[in-house]
Amino acid sequence: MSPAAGANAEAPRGIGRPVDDSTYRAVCEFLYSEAELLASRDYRRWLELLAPDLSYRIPLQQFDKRGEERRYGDDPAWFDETRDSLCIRVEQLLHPQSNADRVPSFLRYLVTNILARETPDGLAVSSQVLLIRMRANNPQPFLLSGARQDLLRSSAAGLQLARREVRLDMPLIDSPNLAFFL
Amino acid sequence: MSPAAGANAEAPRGIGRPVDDSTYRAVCEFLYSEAELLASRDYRRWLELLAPDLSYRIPLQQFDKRGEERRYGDDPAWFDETRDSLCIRVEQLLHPQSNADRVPSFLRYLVTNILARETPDGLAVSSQVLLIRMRANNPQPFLLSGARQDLLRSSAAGLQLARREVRLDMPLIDSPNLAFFL
Amino acid sequence: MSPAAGANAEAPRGIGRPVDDSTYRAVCEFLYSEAELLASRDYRRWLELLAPDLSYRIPLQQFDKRGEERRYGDDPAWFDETRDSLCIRVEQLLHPQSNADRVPSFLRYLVTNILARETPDGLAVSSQVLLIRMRANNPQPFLLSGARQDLLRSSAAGLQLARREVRLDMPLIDSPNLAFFL
Amino acid sequence: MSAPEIVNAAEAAALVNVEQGLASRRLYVDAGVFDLELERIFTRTWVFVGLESEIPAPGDYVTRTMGVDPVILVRDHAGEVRVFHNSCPHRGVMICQADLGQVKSFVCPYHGWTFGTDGRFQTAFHPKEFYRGAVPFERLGLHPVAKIATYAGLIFATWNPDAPPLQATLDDTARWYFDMFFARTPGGMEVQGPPQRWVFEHNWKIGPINFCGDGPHAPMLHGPISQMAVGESAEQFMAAIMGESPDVILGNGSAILLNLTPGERLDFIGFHPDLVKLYRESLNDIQYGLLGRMMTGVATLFPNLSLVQAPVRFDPDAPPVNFLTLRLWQPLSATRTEVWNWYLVEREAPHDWKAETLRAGLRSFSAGGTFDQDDAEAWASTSRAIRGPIGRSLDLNFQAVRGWRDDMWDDFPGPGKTCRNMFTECTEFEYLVEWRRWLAAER
Amino acid sequence: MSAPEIVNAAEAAALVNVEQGLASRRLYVDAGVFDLELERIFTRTWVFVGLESEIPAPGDYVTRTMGVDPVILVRDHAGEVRVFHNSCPHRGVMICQADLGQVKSFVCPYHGWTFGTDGRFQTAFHPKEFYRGAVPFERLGLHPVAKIATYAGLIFATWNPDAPPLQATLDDTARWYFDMFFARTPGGMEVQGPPQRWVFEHNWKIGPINFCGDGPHAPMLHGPISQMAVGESAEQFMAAIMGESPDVILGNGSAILLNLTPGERLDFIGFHPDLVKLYRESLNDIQYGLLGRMMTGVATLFPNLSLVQAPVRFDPDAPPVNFLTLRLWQPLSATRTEVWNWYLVEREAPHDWKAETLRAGLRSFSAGGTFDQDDAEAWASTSRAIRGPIGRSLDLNFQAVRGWRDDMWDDFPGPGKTCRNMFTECTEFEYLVEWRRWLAAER
Amino acid sequence: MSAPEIVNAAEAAALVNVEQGLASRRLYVDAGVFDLELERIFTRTWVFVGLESEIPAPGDYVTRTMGVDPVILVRDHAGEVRVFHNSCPHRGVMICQADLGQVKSFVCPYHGWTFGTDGRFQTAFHPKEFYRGAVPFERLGLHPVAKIATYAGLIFATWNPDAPPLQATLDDTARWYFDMFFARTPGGMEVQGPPQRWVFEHNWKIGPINFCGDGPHAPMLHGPISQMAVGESAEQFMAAIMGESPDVILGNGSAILLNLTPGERLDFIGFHPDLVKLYRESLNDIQYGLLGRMMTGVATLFPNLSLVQAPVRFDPDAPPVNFLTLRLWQPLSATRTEVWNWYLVEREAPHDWKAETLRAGLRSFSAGGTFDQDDAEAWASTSRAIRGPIGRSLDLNFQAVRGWRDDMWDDFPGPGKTCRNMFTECTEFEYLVEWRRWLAAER
Ligand code: FES
Ligand code: FES
Ligand code: FES
Ligand SMILES: [Fe+3]
Ligand SMILES: [Fe+3]
Ligand SMILES: [Fe+3]
Repeated sequence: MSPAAGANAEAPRGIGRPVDDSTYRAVCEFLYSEAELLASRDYRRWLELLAPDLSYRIPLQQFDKRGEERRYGDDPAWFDETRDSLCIRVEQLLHPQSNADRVPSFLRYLVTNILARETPDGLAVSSQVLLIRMRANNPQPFLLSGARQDLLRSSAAGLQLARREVRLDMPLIDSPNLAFFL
Repeated sequence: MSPAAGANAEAPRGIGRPVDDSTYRAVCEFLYSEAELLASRDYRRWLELLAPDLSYRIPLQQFDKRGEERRYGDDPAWFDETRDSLCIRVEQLLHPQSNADRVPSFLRYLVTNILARETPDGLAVSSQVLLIRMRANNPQPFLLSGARQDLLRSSAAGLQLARREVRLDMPLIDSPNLAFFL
Repeated sequence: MSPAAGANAEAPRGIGRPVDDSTYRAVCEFLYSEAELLASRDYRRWLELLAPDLSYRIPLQQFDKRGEERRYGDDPAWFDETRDSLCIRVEQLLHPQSNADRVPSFLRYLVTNILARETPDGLAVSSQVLLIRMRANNPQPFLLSGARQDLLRSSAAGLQLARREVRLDMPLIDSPNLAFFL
Repeated sequence: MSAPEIVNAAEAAALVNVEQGLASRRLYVDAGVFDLELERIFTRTWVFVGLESEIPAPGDYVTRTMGVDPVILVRDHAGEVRVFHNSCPHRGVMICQADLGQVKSFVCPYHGWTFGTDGRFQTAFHPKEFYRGAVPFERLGLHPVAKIATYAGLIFATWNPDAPPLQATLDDTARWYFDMFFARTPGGMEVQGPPQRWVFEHNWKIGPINFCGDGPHAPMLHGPISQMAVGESAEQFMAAIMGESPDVILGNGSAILLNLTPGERLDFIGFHPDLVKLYRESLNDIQYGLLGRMMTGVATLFPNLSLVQAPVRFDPDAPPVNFLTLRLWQPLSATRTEVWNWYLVEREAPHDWKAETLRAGLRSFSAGGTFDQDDAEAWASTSRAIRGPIGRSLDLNFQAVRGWRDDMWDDFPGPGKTCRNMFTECTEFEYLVEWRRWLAAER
Repeated sequence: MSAPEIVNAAEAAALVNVEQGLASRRLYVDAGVFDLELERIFTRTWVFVGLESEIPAPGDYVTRTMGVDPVILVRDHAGEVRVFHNSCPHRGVMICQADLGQVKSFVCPYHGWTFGTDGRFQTAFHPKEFYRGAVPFERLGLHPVAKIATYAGLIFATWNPDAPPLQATLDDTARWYFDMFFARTPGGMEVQGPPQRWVFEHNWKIGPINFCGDGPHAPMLHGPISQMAVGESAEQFMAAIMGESPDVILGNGSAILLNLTPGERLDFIGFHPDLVKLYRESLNDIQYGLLGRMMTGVATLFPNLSLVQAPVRFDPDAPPVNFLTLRLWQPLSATRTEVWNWYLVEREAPHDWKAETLRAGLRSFSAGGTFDQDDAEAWASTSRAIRGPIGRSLDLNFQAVRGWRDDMWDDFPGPGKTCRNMFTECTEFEYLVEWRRWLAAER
Repeated sequence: MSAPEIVNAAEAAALVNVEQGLASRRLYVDAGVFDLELERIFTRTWVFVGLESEIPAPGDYVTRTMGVDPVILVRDHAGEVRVFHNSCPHRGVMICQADLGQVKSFVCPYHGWTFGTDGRFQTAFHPKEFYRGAVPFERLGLHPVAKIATYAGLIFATWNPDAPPLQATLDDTARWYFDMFFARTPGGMEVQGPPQRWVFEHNWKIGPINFCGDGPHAPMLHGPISQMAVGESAEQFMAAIMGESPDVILGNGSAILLNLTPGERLDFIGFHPDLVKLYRESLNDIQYGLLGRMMTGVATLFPNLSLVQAPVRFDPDAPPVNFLTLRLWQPLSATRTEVWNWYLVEREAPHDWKAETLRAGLRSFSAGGTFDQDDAEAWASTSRAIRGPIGRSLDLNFQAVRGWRDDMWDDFPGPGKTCRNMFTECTEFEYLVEWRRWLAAER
C-alpha cells in the first residue's frame, strides 16, 4: 500500500460514531495493557487477549512514484497470522533453546493517537505505534513505526482483539529480524 | 528561541482553566484526526481544518550559551504561513509534476502530552509531536520533534486551527527538505 | 533487571482498581505539566512537585541470556536520589558557571501509555517515556526510552511525586552524560 | 581496523587456504576485501536482478541493485527485458527512485532528459539543433548492462562483455537440479509479489555459504522450531537429516542440498496433489523421485542467490505446506547485507493453495520467519565478534572437508559431485574456493 | 568503494576533461577527492564566514566553519572583525559551542585559559610566573586566520597567507554584478537573522554548480511551482527564461545568471518603489536597467557561496515580492552537505517590507521552500545513484559547452564573458575547470 | 580527513615532541593512529578485564572487551580465572552475547560446538570419528589470552606471550600507592555490581590523561559542584588543591594524584571509622598518614584504567561520604570511547555504609554524576573542534612540563618521582611519552 493512498478511507473517522468516554478509556486501557505484555514478552497472557478468529496482518510497503503506481503478485506481507500461528510463534520465542530471543532485547511500545468508533462489527480503533528495540548485538536503538487499525470486540473476559492491521512506515526493515509482535 | 527560555510562560498551564472532559476529548480527536490527514497527505481536507486567519509558524532555534545570549535580525523561521500560502504549498506538493514529493515518503505523527485550557480567544492547546519520515533516498528514518502551541476555535464545521507555533528541538535539520507540515 | 523479567509483577494492572475519570485526567495533567517543566529546564518548579520523602531511581540494566541469568553486587543504578540530592543536582545544572548544561540542549519528553490505579499508598501510575535530546556537540538526536512506575500522592498543593522508578531500555547509554531528569 | 588493507589479487588469494580447509576471518569484516569484491565479483559475474513475472507488461519496471550499483529492470515496449544503470547520463541523477512502476518513457527529474524503455535518448529540454552537434545524444542513452539472460523466468545480468554465456555458469548440472524448483510444471513458477527487504548486520557471504549446505546448523539452531513447525513429524525430519541428505557440488561455487525421507515411498510432503501430477509431466523419473521424497531443498547460485523449499505447519489441524523462496544477499558493506526475499508458486496452482504456500513461507523464512529469526542473531554476532585485530587474525574453519572431499557419493543418481551427507562442509568451502578464483582474477 | 583513492594532484586533474566538457562522477562521491578538497581548496581559498550585520557590536560573535574547521567570527572590543579557529591552544577543546553570543572575553571551559576578543592570551589558572617561562603564552592566543577582508558587508577569510587579495578573486567584473544585489542602496544590505541550516545528502559542489547557471533544470524541476508562485505571470517568467538570460562567466570559477523580462521597460517586478529610487542613486545606468528587468538573479562565488533573488507570490491578492538569499554550501563529507541560508534586505527598506521579503524567501528558497524541496530530492538521489564501481566509472556531462563556448554574447552591456543564454552549461563547467586548477595545485 | 594517514612507527613517534612538551592533535582524531593503537597497544599491553568479585563462583562469567576484541572472563570449574576471545573457533560466531551469566559449558549457538569453562573443546554435533581426524579439535578450544594476572582482586590479561609479568608494569612503586585503595583492609575491596557503561564522543586517551593529574581543570570545570558537594567545606577543598597535592609519576605511563588536607591531622574525611581501624592493620605509617589526609585520589594505570576516590555530600545534614570508582576507557574509534565504571567498597564495610558509598559515587562520578557531566561536554567538543585540516595541524600543549620536570618533590615520603603540585602537567605528558614508546615499537 502506498503512503499516498488514503489510509483515511479505512480510518475510523467517518465510519461509525465516536465511542463514549468510558468505552474510550477501556480501549486505551486495553491497548496500554497489551503494550505492557508485549514489552515484557508476557506472550502467553497476550494470547489471551486475542479472539479465536483473529486476523493479524502487517502488509509489505513499497515506494511508489505518483502516476506510475503498479502492483503485482498476491498481496505480500511481513506477517499474515491467525491465532494458531501466533501460538506457534510464541512457543518458539519462549522455548528455552530457541536462539532468536535467547538474549532478550529490550522492547518499548509507545501507543498514541488512539481513536475509537462503534461499528456493527465491534470497536474500530486506530492508533499509532512506535516500537523501540535494543538488541545485544547493536548499541543503536531500532525504531519501527506504523499505524494500527484494530477491531476490538467485547467478550466475557473483557475486550478482545479480533483484527489488526499494522501499516509500517518502513518499506525496508533496517534490522536482522522481527522477533516480536506489533 | 533558546531551549532555556521558558516555554512555560506561554504554556497553557497557568493561563485559563482546564477544559472539561468532553472538550478535552474533542481536542484530542481533532489533533489525532489532523495527524491522520497529514500522515496520509490528505492535504486538501487538512486545509478545511484551518481558520481563514490562521497564523502558522515554525521558528528557527539556536544553541545559546547561558549568560551570552543574543539575537539579531527579524525573527527568522522555517515556516511563517497564512492559510493562503499553505494553499499554494499544498497545490505544489499535490501537483502531478512536482518533484518534492513525487515518490511520497512515509510520514507518521505521534501527538502526545495534550493539555488544553479555555481562554478568551479559544482553546489554548499544547502538545508534543514526533514526526517520523521515511524517504526513498534514505533507509534511515528522519525524526523531527517539537512542542506545539495551538489555538483552536469552535466553528460551524467543528473545531478549527487558528494559530500554531511549533518549537522544534532541532536547530539543524538533518534532512534535505521539509516537504510536509507539522 | 532483565527485560525478560516481568515488569508486570509491579505494573498497576492487577493491583488496585482503575482510577475514576477525573483522577485519570488529573494524573495525565500532572505528568504532562511535569514534562513541560523538565523540557524547559524549569527545575526549581519541578522540585515543588516532589514529595519530601521521594525515592527516585533509575536502575542499571543488563543483557541476560535466558537460562544463564545471574546478578552480583548491590543493585547498581544510574540514579538513586532523594529530594535533597536532586536539589543539589538542580543547583549544579542551573549554576551560572556550571559546564554540563552551559549550552543547554533541547529536550523533549513524550509521555504515553498512562495507566493509573488506586492503592493504599496513593496512585500507582505507569507510563512510557521517550526523551529526545539535541546537544550542541552532536547533530544526531539522542533517544532514551523507558517505563516509569510512579507513586503519586495528593497533597495540599495538588498531586506530588512520591516514588519513581524508570526502567530504561538501554543497558548502554550512547551519550556522554545524563544532564537531565527522566 | 589495524591490519593493512587487502589491495591486490595475490593478497586476496592468500586469504583462502584451499589445502587446509581454512579461510581468514577478514573475509567477513575487512573493508578492503569488500571493495575488491564489488570490483572483481559484482561487475563481472552474472547477477540475479529479478523475475520475468515481476514485469509482465511493456513499460513495467522494478528497481534493483547489482552489488551497490542501482539498476532499472524494465520490459520495453517491444516486450524485451532490459537492464540499465539507474542514473542519468547527463549528471548522474537517479532516474527511478520508486521500487516499481509503469512508464511510457523514463524522464529524468533534473533537466528532463527523456529515454525510451529501450534506454535510447529521446529528448532534452531543447530540440537537438540547439546543441549544435556538441552532445552525442546517440551515445547518451541509459547505460545498459553488457548482457542479459534468463532461465525459467529468472533474469540475470552482467556488466562484463566477456562473461561466458549464462548456461556456462548455470550449466546442465545446475539446471538438472534447479528444474525441480523452477521448471517442474509446464507453466513454470510465478512470483507472489515484490520482495521483502531487510538488513542483516553481517557480511553478505555468510548467507549464501550457509545455504550451500550447512547441515550441522539446522538441528542445533532450528531445533525447537523444527519440532514445532516442520513436516509430517519431527522424527521424520530428523531421520531425513541424519539419513539421506545429498549435498551436491554444482561447480562454479554453487551447490544444492536435499533432505530426503527415508525409503522409496514418494510422499510428496507439503505438495498439492494437483501439482504433483504436473511434476510428472515436466520432470524425469529421477528428478520426480527426488522431489517426492524431498523434505527440504536448499541451494546457492554463486555469488549471492539462494533458494529454500520446505514443508511447514502452522495450523495444527492441517497437513504441512511447502513454500519456495528465492533470496538475494545484497552487499552493503563488509558488515551489512540487505536481504531480498521473493516467494514463488506454480502458475497452475489453485488459488487458495497460492495463498497457503505464501503464508507458509512468510511464517518460516522471512524477516519475521521462525527460522530466519534464529539465524539472524547468530550471524549478526559474528561482525561484533571478529572485528578486532585478534579476531581478524584467526581462521574460519572448514577442516571437515579434509575428511570427506575425496570420498564422494559416486552412485548418487543425480549429476554433479555429491557429498555423502550434509555435514561435510565441502559445498560451503567450494563456495570460498570459487570466491578465491574471482578475487585472484583467475576468473 | 573499490576504485583506488585519488591521492595526488595529477590524478585529481585527470578527473576533469576540459576539452571534452566531461568530468568524472568521482567528483561527487569519492572520499579521497573530498579529503583533497579540504586541503587544497578550503585551507587556501577565500571562504565566506558571515556578514558584518551579524556582529554589530563589540563582543558579538557567531560560530562558523571553513571547510570542516570550526571558527569564531567576532567583533573585537576595538571594533575590528576577527576570525579564529574555534579550539583552545592548550588542548584543543572547543571555545564556543553556541551558535552565537556576546562576550567580554573567551574562556575555555576546560582549564580556564582566557583570551581577549582580539584572540590574545590573557590569563590561565595561575599567574604567569607559576609557569616559569616554559609556556610561550604570547604565541598561544587563539589561532587566527591568515587574512580577513570584506565586501559590501560580506566577510571572507582565508588560512592562506599567500592568498591574493580578495579583490583579485572578487574582482571588478564580479563586483559590477554583485553590486546590483549587495550595494544597490546607499545603506547597503543587512542580514535578517541567523542562517537556516539543514543537510543535503549529496556532494557540496552540486549546489554551487547549479547556481552558476543551470538553466535547463528550472522549467523542468520547478515548472509547477513557478507557474503558481513566480513573478507577474507564468508567461512572463517563461518568456524571460527563453528570452534574454545572460549567463556571465566571472572568472575564478564564479558566475551569474540573470533572467530579464523582454523589451526595454523597467518593471522592477517584486521591488519596493521606495527602494527603486535608491537604486537609481547607487547603480550606474546599465546596472539599473538590468535590475529593472530582472526576474531572477542567481550566482555562485567559487568555491561555495551562492545567491538567489526572485519575485514570488503566496498571496493571490498581492503583487509579487522579491527576496534575496545568500547560501553557503558547507562540505561535511563526499555525500553530505550542510546548507546555510541567510536572507538579506536593504537597510532602508520599510519595516513591513522587510517582513514581506523575508517571508517570500522562507516560502520559496529554504529547507521548507517550494523551490528547494524540488531540488533536494533530485540532488540527494545522485549519491545513491553513482556510488558503485559502475556509477563512478561514468561521466558527468557538460558537452553542451562545446557548442557554445566559442560563441559568446560579445555585445552584452555588462563586463565579463557572457553566454548567449542560460542553457549552454558553460558557467557550470567553468566552475569545474577552476576546481581542477585548485586540485591540481595550479592555484 | 585530508592529511596522509599515519601508517608506521616512525611517523607515530614524530607525533610526540618529548623535548618541547607538545603532541600533535592527530592523536585525538586520526583513524590511522587509532588503528595503530589497537595493534601496538591493545594486543600487547596488560589490559584490565574485570574483578575477581564479579565472578565469585565456578561457571560465573562476564563479557568484556580488550581494545575492540570481545572476551569472556570466566571462573572455570576448577576455580581458575580464564579469559577467552569471545568467538567460536569454528566460524567466528560470538559465544556469549549477554553481559553476564552462569554456565556449565559454553555452547555456540550456530552449530553447537561446546567448550568447557576451561576453554577446551568438548563436543560437536557428531562424534569425533565422524570427522575422520581431519579437524584438530584439540587445538580448537576457545582462543585464550597469552597471560592472566591479578592484583588485589583486579584481573588483567594480555595477548602478548612476551609481555613482562604484571608486577613489572604494576611495580612496587605503583602498588605502594594502589594498596591505599585496593588493599587497605585485610578483606580487600569488592565490586558493588556490574559496571555502568556509556559513550563519550571523543578519543579514549583524553580520560586517562586527565586522571593522571589534571590539576587545573578541577577548580575551573568543577568549581560550582565542588563548592556544593565536596568534602567538609569548600575552603578545605580549595586549600588541599592549592596546598599539598603530590602528583606522582609511577613509571610506565601511570600516575597518581593526591589532594591532602593541610597540616598533620588525620581527619579521614568521608571514611567510616570502623574501616579506618582496619586501614591501620593493612597499611604502613606513611600510607596510613596519606589516607588520613586524603581529600581526593585520582590515578591512571596505562593505557586505559583509572580510579578516583573523593568524599562528597548530597545530604545537607550528614557528613561527607567517600566513594571509590574504577574506570576503563574503552576505545571504539578515534572519536568514540565507551566508559565502564565500577564502584568498589571494603568487604568489611557495614551494610548501610556500602549503600551510602555507592550512592555517593553514583551521584558524582557516573554518566549522571555531577562531576562527569561537566567533563563530558568539554571533552566531547574536542572531536568537533580539531577534526579539520587546520585543527589537526596544531598542537596539544603540555609545555608547563618544561618549567617543572627537573624540579621534583624529592623528599615526598612516598616512592616514585613526585611533582611538586597538581598543576605541572608532568604526569599527563609522561602518559604520552609512554604512548609514544609503544607506538614507536620501543615496547
Ligand atoms: S541530470 Fe538528468 S537531465 Fe540532467
Ligand atoms: S584546553 Fe583550554 S584551557 Fe586547557
Ligand atoms: S560457528 Fe560455532 S559451532 Fe559453528
Ligand atoms: Fe538457518
Ligand atoms: Fe533549483
Ligand atoms: Fe574532571
